[in-house]
Amino acid sequence: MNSAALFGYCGAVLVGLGLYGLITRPEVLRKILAFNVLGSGVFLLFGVFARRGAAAGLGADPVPQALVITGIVVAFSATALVVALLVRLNKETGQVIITSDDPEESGKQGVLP
Amino acid sequence: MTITNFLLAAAAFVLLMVAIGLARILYGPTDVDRILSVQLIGSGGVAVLLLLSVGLKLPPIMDVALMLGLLATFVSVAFLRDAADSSSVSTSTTEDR
Amino acid sequence: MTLVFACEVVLAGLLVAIATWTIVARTAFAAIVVFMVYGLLLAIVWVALSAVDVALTEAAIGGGVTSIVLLGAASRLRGSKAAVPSVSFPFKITAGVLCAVVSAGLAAVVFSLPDVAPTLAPVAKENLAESGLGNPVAAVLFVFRAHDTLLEKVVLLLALVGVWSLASDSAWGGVPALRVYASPSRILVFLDQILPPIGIMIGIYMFWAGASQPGGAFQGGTILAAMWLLTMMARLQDVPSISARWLRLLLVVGPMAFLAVGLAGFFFADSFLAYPPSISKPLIIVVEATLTLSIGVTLALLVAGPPERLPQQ
Amino acid sequence: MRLALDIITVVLISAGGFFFMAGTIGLLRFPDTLTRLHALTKVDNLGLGLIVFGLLAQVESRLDALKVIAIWLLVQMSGAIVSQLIAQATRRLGRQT
Amino acid sequence: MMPDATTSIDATTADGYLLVLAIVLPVVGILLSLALGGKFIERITLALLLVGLCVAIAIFSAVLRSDQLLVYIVGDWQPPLGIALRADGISAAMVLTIAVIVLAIGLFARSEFGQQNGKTVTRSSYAFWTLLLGIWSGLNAVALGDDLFNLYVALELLTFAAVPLVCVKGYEETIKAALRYMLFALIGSILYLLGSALIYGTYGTLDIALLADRVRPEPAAWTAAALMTVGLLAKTALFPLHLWLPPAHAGAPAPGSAVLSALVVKGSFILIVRIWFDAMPGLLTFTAAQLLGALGAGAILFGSVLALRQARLKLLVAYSTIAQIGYLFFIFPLAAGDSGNELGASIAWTGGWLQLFSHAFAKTAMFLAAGLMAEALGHDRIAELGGIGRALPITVIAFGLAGLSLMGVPPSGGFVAKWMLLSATVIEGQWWWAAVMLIGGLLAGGYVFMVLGKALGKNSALTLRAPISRNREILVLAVALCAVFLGLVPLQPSDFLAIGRPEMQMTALQ
Repeated sequence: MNSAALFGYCGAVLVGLGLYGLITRPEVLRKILAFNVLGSGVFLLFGVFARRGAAAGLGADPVPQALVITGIVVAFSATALVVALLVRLNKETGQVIITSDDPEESGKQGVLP
Repeated sequence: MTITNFLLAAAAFVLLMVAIGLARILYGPTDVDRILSVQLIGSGGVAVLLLLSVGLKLPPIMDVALMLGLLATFVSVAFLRDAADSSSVSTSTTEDR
Repeated sequence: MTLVFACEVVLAGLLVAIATWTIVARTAFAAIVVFMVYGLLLAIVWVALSAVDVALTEAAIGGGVTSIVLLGAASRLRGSKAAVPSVSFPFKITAGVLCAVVSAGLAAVVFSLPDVAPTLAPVAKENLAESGLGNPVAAVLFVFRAHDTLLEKVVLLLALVGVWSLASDSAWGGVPALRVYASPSRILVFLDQILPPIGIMIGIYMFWAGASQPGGAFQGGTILAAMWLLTMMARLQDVPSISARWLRLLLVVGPMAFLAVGLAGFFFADSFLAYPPSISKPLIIVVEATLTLSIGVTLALLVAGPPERLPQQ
Repeated sequence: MRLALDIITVVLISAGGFFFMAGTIGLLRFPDTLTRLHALTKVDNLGLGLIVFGLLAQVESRLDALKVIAIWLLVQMSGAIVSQLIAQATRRLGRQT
Repeated sequence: MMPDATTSIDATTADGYLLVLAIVLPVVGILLSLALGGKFIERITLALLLVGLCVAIAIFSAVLRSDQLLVYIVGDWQPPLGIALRADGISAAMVLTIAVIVLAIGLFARSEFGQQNGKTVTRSSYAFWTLLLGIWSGLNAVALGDDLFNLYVALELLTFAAVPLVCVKGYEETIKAALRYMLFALIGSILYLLGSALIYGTYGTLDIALLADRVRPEPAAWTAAALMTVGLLAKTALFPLHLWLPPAHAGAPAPGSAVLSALVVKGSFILIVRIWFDAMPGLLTFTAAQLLGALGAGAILFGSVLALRQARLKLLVAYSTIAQIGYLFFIFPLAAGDSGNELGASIAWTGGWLQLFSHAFAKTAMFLAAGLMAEALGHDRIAELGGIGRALPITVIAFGLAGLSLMGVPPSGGFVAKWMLLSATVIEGQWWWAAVMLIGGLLAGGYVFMVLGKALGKNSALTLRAPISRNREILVLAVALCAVFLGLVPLQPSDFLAIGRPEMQMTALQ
């Protein structure tokens, strides 16, 4: 096993962990945290592909690196937007989760977002 | 053993120490305890990165160490603002100084 | 097993352990602190993957401003005593199995990757001279895939509009409710007097160095944002009202310069977002300089959140 | 000359590594937040300082040496101040509970 | 396999710059809106939309004239290093549809979000116009992009504009809906990104045209395609990932609902088609295609039945969107060409896209009509719509015309679309989809007539809360008529929609 493969498996595990948190954690804040873990796993996979693509005297393929930089910025924007929505929701309802109070829908929804 | 190998071994050792230390403080019991971990990764992480930078002869890694040190301070200050309820207020609820 | 690999094994183990911790931690606060450490640790991982540009970005954005945004939310939510429903055990098991399948699938793909990895590194290297830059990642961001970067700037600004749109009608155009120290201690004020000048220098250095070595507008801009936030938290500086004209100009100056240079490419370089070869480097530096400012202001405002009160006068 | 520098490096960095270990042991063994804070900041900063000086003997250019020192000063200073802030926060929390 | 940088033979075509303009125009508006603090944002948006309509028409006619792809190589950097924009027949038709509908919505929204003197900027009007520009820009970037990562950024652009639009009025319920929408969308886009990562790692490019040559049926490609598809399904709100849609689409203000239902969900649908038909042709197995079709069938039945059970008009329209999205997914089993029947495939291809376009117009008209009724009555309870047919006859007619398209009854674009999909099921012997479509049509008839029946009922006591300007009613009618006029296209595979797909074009010519 080389270092690229090691971090590749690491990324795969992080994706699973993040997904798990996103599904099972009812609090929105924890879901965002899990989303960030999931995102970092995806970025890590990009990083592994970059590392594997080391050539021409470059330590890693620059294209996936640039994609990750863009992706990190986008993920941050997403986090900021969700947080703003959550804080507003909390101000209106005092909730930290998304309750479903539509009698039609409650019961069918489980704890998914 | 060349000096490069020595530096890398030192980096691995410091990293291991940081890892063990992190395990202890992240356990708590209070949030202030946990913020120590940011301090730890601040000093330990900088040490690891500097060792790697010199060991691998990659000067740009020093910039990462610099960034790490700076950002660790930044997040600690922000965290301490929120650590104790009474110490922080939103601007919307206080008048100016 | 080489020493570097030993380092990496420790790192990878630590990373997974800390990620697990952020997911399972009991309180939101604990989870966020662990996440801060996670972000900073990731920066070291990126160094191990020879992606120093990404390491800088991850430390700055992933570990830095993202955790600040989350912290702000956690402290605002702390007062609420709303009940959190518990999740049934079978559901957790089902979810766990599903996620394990995803992880295993990905691991299998990683395992079966071809021995010779596809790469664009040689092509990027070949065209590096023509791009006018010395840092291949910056060349991808601002030259080869400039279209992505331009759109992503718009994404950042739209997210800010979205955040602002969550203000109440009465506070529209007012001051964001960044949480600040109620009574900053003398030592904090001292820190916040000396750190920002240093930080701003580092930020400018990051952007300047970015043309030829790792660094660039994102990393520099984030440092500027962090320093600005620090002074606002210690109340050395007031949080500005979102309708302040200087603020709005700073927000758009970078994207506007980028877009203007891009459109000028139609006439002077035969293509949108192409730079005339003779002046490509200075042009990119100007674009990056303005972008550094705009990114700094945008990130800080995203952290500060929607306006919550009207300006004093 | 080279050998002398290498020996200095090895000695200083080994000492630095030792202090990191001491810091970690302190974290594991000390009973409360303040003492742990003490263990961490004092010991880790010493460790980092020793490592930095050890590395100075190895850096390639004068500019890099300057950078290493600058990083060390930055981490040292902000670390000291942040640990003060942490101590303040701990006291405040102590009063509350 | 080492990717070869010289495989790409693309070059910017004569009118390629139009593609850049289509994406950049709204961006200019967004920047101006921030720089000016929202002053004149309404006028700026409408002016840009008019210019944008001209650009869209120019793109459409350029593709029609040349009978070929429009290509623009951004910055003159060839893929795989650089990014290309491409417009085939579908993209061109999509860009035109987007321009027309967004312009109509912009005109409609003037009375709700207008600025009196161009200078007073309330929160909601500022947010509405800026976000509308964002959606427009994102949609164009999705329709014209040809690089999987560039498309990711475009998708996020679309999401970040669409989510706040749901709660632009600031009501508690809508914030909840927006948050749920955002979480679904985030999972969706991160899974999509994960898929693109695998693709890059395996094939060394993200350019769709280049991928078509490189992708081989192997586990990495299947995993990537599965992840991307699931992610995009969550964004498209295909059953059973539709939970976020009804509250979000019903909660938004009427112009917002219209753009979300008519266009935004289609953005991610287009990407699913691009992945399976353009980037990975031949990878879609019979089982996978049947599965997607089955989900579509589930959406049709589930969405229609729930629409019938709604008490509120906007929720009914939102559930009908879930059902109508279902029809789009019949493209996969019917047009994938796995059955070996090329005629059936090209008929289904045209039918599927016509369904997309006619639903876009019909749904815009329906949501706007529902908005007018709600504005006039102060509520949108279906049971109390009595008398509205007399008070707002044009609006109710528009609603009814749009309903024809949803039911698939002539004369309407929806009829042609569904007829062609039905013919394809017959030609290809996949009769089970035909059964679902017939039931779906009956159910759609049920909910449309339920509304019309109430609306045309008598109620002498009806008092309108607010007067509705005739111009807005006519605008809604005009949009509904667009859906009807789409019914005039010939009942045969369209050459235009096959531009950029030689295999289908050949069949169409026979």
